[in-house]
Amino acid sequence: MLIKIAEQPFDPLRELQDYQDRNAGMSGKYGATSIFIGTMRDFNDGDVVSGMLLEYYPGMTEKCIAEAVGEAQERWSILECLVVHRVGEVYPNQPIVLVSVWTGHRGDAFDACRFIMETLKSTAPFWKKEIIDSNNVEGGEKGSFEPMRGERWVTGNSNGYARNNNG
Amino acid sequence: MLIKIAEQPFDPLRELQDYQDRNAGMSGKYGATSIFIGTMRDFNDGDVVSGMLLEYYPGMTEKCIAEAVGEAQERWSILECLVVHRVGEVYPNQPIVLVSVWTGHRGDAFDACRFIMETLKSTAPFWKKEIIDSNNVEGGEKGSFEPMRGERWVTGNSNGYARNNNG
Amino acid sequence: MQIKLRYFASLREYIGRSEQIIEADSGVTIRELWALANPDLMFPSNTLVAMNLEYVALAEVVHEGDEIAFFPPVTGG
Amino acid sequence: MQIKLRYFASLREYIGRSEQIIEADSGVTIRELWALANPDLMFPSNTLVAMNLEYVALAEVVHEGDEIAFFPPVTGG
Repeated sequence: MLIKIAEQPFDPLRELQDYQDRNAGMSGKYGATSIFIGTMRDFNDGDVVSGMLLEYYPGMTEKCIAEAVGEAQERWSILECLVVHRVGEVYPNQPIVLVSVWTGHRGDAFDACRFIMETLKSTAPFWKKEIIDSNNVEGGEKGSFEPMRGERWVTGNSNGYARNNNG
Repeated sequence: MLIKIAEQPFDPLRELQDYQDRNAGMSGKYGATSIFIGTMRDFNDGDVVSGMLLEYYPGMTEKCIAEAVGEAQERWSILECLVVHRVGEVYPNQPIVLVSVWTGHRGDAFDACRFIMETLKSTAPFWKKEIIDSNNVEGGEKGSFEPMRGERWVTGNSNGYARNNNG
Repeated sequence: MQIKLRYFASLREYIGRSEQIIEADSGVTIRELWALANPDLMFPSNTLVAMNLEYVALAEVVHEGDEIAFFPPVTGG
Repeated sequence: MQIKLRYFASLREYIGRSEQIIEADSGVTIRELWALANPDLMFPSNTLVAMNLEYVALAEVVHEGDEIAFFPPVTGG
């Protein structure tokens, strides 16, 4: 089991290959691998998004992911599990998250991979601030995450946090 | 959408990379990729399996997979889909099947990938004959699929076909 | 009319051939075709049937040029 | 006793600091700590609370050395 927070862009397929190479002992033992890759899109809610800043809570984030994996290991028969999650400045078409589960049988792989992804999504502390390119916003140039018009916090319930907050 | 029958060993991660490279137009458009890889194990039902012969029905097999993908495309919002399935002589730790679905959102990706895999499994004509290494069987040497003791047809309901068949 | 029959996997081995051409009258069903092709062999339980690459029932009527396939349960993936 | 408070994401920006050390009496709850740390700011709805890297309720009692974090809903993955 490996959980990684990646501060730089990562290649999910290379991570998978490396992990399988490092765990050669499971060769011939696993019959199913279920993999999920989340990738940044260049639009959201009709807006063009040129980048985002992905913030996390070092320590707690890894702990939450490990708990999700641990619960999956209790519920399903899992041989190996790999989770990689990006943080920092992320641009469109860059991978954000990789979850891969190796099992004997496919039902376990499908169930566990989805469970880990959904649990991670709802419990692990990550927050994203999108840089929006829209007609009435001058900001939004790539590479800049300084406060400006055109930024938007995207929260778990799809509402900007600050907008809900009446102090 | 691409469906491939592979008569030789294939590398699922390379297939994924190649497919994404060839479909660069979807860059920035997909937010989710759900991938399933089925891999041959070196045991089954307690027996050591040294290899298998995977037979198919050229034409019908591809058609059944295409119908599974088509139905998934009707039910979920799918950007791209890749299915690769091995046939011929397969050895432990070799990939048997790859299903990958690229979508905007993760729910569609998870649902469609699993649906395609389950539908393929239950409808596409593939049959496997395992070479069993067991104590009371002399045969089973790698590379030979000639009729011998130590072969076992493995069917959809986990019963050997011939054993059920009373003529 | 002439109809092509195909057999796959354990059924092919059991019957001892992978395909055959059957001469039959128009209007014949697949069940009747089986009896013509394998007069000494009851249709085995658990056998699937395809006509022109589509799953069909044994009661299906065949036509000139059809390809009928018989095979055991599938084990895809 | 001394308690470390941390703020993340939009809440950090809203409050204008990422962390602070609060001097509080033993037996204080997180809700009371918030009022000590942000006397002019009602606890914002939709805010999550963690104590020592675990989600907890506002009614939780804090102890010397605890780290309390406040943050908006998460958007993992």
